[in-house]
Amino acid sequence: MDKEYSEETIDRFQDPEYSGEIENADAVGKAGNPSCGDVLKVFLKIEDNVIKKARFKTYGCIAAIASSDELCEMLEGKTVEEARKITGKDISQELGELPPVKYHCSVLGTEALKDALDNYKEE
Amino acid sequence: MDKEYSEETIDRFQDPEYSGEIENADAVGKAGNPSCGDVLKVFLKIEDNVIKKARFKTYGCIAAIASSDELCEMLEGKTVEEARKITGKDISQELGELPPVKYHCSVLGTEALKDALDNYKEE
Amino acid sequence: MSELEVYLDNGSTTKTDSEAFEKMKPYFTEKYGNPASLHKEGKEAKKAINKSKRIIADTLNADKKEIIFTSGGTESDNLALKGIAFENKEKGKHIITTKIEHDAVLKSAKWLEEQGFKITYLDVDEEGFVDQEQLKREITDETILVSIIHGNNEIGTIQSLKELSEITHEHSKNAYFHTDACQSYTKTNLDVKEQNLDLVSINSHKIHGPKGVGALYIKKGTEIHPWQHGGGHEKGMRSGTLNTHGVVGFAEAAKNNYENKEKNIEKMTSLRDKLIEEILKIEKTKLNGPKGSKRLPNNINICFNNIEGEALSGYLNRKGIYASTGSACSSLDLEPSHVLTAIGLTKQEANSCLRITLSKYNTKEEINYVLKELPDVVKRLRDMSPL
Amino acid sequence: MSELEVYLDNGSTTKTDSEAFEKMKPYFTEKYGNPASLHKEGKEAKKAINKSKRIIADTLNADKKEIIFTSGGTESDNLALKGIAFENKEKGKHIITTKIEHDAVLKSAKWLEEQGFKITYLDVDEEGFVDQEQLKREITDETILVSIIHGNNEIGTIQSLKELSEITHEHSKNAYFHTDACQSYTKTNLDVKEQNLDLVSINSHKIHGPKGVGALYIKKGTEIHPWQHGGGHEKGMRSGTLNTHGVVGFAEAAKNNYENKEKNIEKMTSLRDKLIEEILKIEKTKLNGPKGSKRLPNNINICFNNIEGEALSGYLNRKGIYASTGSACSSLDLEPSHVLTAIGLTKQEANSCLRITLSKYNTKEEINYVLKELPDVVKRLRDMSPL
Ligand SMILES: Cc1ncc(COP(=O)(O)O)c(C=O)c1O
Ligand SMILES: Cc1ncc(COP(=O)(O)O)c(C=O)c1O
Repeated sequence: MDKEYSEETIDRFQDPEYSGEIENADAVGKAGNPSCGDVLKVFLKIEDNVIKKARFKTYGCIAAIASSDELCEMLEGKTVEEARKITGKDISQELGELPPVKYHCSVLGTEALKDALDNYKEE
Repeated sequence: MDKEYSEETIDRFQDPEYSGEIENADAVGKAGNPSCGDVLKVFLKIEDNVIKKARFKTYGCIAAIASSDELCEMLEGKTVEEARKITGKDISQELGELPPVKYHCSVLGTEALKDALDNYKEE
Repeated sequence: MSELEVYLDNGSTTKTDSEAFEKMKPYFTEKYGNPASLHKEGKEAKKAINKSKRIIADTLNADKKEIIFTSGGTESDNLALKGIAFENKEKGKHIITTKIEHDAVLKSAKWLEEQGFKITYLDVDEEGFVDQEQLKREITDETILVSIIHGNNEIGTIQSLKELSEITHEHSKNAYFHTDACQSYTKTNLDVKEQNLDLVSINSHKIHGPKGVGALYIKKGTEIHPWQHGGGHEKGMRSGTLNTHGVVGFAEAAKNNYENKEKNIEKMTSLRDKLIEEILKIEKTKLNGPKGSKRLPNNINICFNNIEGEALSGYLNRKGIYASTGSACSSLDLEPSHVLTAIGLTKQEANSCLRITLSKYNTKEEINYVLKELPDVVKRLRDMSPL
Repeated sequence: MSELEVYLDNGSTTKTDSEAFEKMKPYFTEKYGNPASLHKEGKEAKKAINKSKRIIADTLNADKKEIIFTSGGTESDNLALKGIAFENKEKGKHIITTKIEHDAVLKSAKWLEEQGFKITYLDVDEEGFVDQEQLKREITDETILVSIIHGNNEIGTIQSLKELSEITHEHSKNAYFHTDACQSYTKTNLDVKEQNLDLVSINSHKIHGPKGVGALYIKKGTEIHPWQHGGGHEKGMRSGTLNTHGVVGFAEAAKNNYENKEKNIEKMTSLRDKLIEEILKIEKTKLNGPKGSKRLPNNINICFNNIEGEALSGYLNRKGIYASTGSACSSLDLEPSHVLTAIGLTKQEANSCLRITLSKYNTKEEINYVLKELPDVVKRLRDMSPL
């Protein structure tokens, strides 16, 4: 088995700063499926098209939790348009690169985000 | 590889007491072939049908040299008839059992002996 | 960082006994000869190998000549399966194994399937016991090998080897019976005569011996097709310069652990049962595998609803508690454990299990520490979960 | 007993360097985790494995990812031959090797022959050099592998790998080039890029590392059929719990011996040449293999007319001098060395050879002792001979 998490990944996993819910969130998105091992829910507070606050709830592995936390940090302060441009690769990079078999965990983050922003638009 | 010489075999090999020739031997016999790895020559001094002295010359491995020496020791004092009864098994036994792959070396001794005694008869 | 370090992954590998290590020492820089050599240096090594064989044979109630050394449990399993299959393919091409084997057996079986053998994978019940009726139904004279794991590495289930080998020998005139005993060796009863076993795989690093060495018991008269070819070591059955120091360490560990078997089993069982009892008090938890004497004395495997196993063991790791998980996320192929799904767990359940495996070195204090920390970690992860 | 003990069987196995042993120590009782585990204990082991890979890769001018660890030279050779054969059998079933391979390659080739592959065994000249013209004649696009030993274990001949691999790659679009470098590793130039090698087998116990560990270099992009199945270690190419302490010791020995390569070669070469020169002064003796830089710096192989090799080494043994022989009597199958007959020796000649293999630890004093004792022993055995 060949899997190596970066220190950044482990640190984020062990002390996630953004875990939690936002009551009355402006947008909520979800991705994943428990039988595949990961479910991610993202909560956003948006004012004037800018993400003021981002929080997550995640059922998943080390990479999933670290990716969720990284995503939330990246989101705060971004406009909705900027946020839409975040890719799995960006998240993985910020984490000091996820192991290839775990790359999909960062993609999951962008999927939950997309779901949230799509819901937001609809409002 | 599974080959274990007994201490008796090693001792005999390292300090053979009966190596040498007998000038004017009453009987001389030979067995083996250098390309098979062993050649054994046995020299006998026989008086009144009793083997008084036995010596050998051997080109061969540890088992061949030890068998030759053991054979000579066994021969001295035996009558020609008694000598004929010595088997490879007897020699191997006296040596504390040769490893199975080396058993043929003791048989070589009896062949050289037989050759010697056959020559002796002919005289 | 953490108060204590508690190693609870002994099903994966163990600390080498210091007695075993001491015995190994001279074979590195003093008695370093090749056991295959005729000179004094070689003889000394050979003697050590022979003595080690006798020790290992004794622990199995076998004969010295029935033991060959390998590089580990994986090689022993590979040799048993492929060696028996290739040796007996004229008699039949059917092999029976189970759905809860270690990958060393399972992947060997799959490979043999690619080579034209037919493999039957027996089902197990919800505690992991092999379906004996199915074995009776599937076995024929075409069957050349039945391979069943003794103590399961994930859920601890100990199979009734004697009954299984009896069924095997009664119902097929051509089938050999192999068991992978890497987890059970010195941790439960294992006796090749009483249990009528033809082949047994064991290894060193699971019983406090060094890594890189194992053994295969091959009952006298059983022919096996060599799988590693070369200089003809181990009577041609397994070529390769023997790992003298490894073998010596393995034998010493085997002796140690065999002689103290009852005491060790008692100690581990009591810690195991305390852990199981207390952990099951945490809500939404479930034990995998049986309770009592049919479970490996050192194995605990528990599902925690709504928690992913890798994350759980990751947080425990931070507390200095080293355990493992059958979660898909921790495996290379991203599939949850085939053993957990074989006993009927859903994928989600299988992804939320923690395996704790004890050794004779674990203490009550350590277990108390685990029991103090575990509920917090579980709570924290459940709070984080959206489910 | 004897004045001195002189170990001259380093081609068989070597003493572990004390530095290598020291490095191994912590991995038995402290850092004993499984490198495949995710927790801290496992990570530490994994780090050690990775570092070791980098060290070994550097000594071959290879990349870390191109190294996989095995249980020794025999396993590396088996994996190279069988792994390449099974992976490429759709492309062709022809393999070329030589008549002077170690049994690990030779017996693997014979086994593949039984499985339907066609094997060509190249001739060598009287010094043991492979017939390059024959290679050119025999190789086709059907050829999937050419396997040629680098430094011969019996007669010390060092092949021109670069030329041989060039011929291989030029004349077949499907052939990989493998070399068994167990004897030559750290004792002569070995560079996978310069010599254009696809697979290289090396092992630890021939270079003053521990026994039970080896490595196979597999050039990036080269697919290989796994031969030992299990948990998917080493990217699935070789399953089995990694022998962490063994690997660490191997790497340290490799580093040591690689860094001091020139110095060690110089020392061994000078002792070698002195031995050869003096022994050849004994009448009716003949050197097997080449002289000079195309001979392994530590190998001496000499025929003594009218003396059987096992007896010769047996008497030397008693003097505390440990060497080996290619004599039929010292082998299980009672056949004289296939290498000696391949270079044209008669059976009788092949039965009368002594192999002396030096290490960096041998001293001038030891060599003088050998040169003092050897003529007496030879005389004594010749006196005993009826030929
Ligand atoms: C049941 C079982 N069989 C086989 C093996 C493989 O043994 P090794 O790690 O020695 O290759 C293991 C351990 O990994 C095991 O638990
Ligand atoms: C050239 C060569 N190849 C392969 C081997 C086999 O290696 P091992 O003894 O590590 O199995 C040896 C040594 O025995 C050797 O000299």
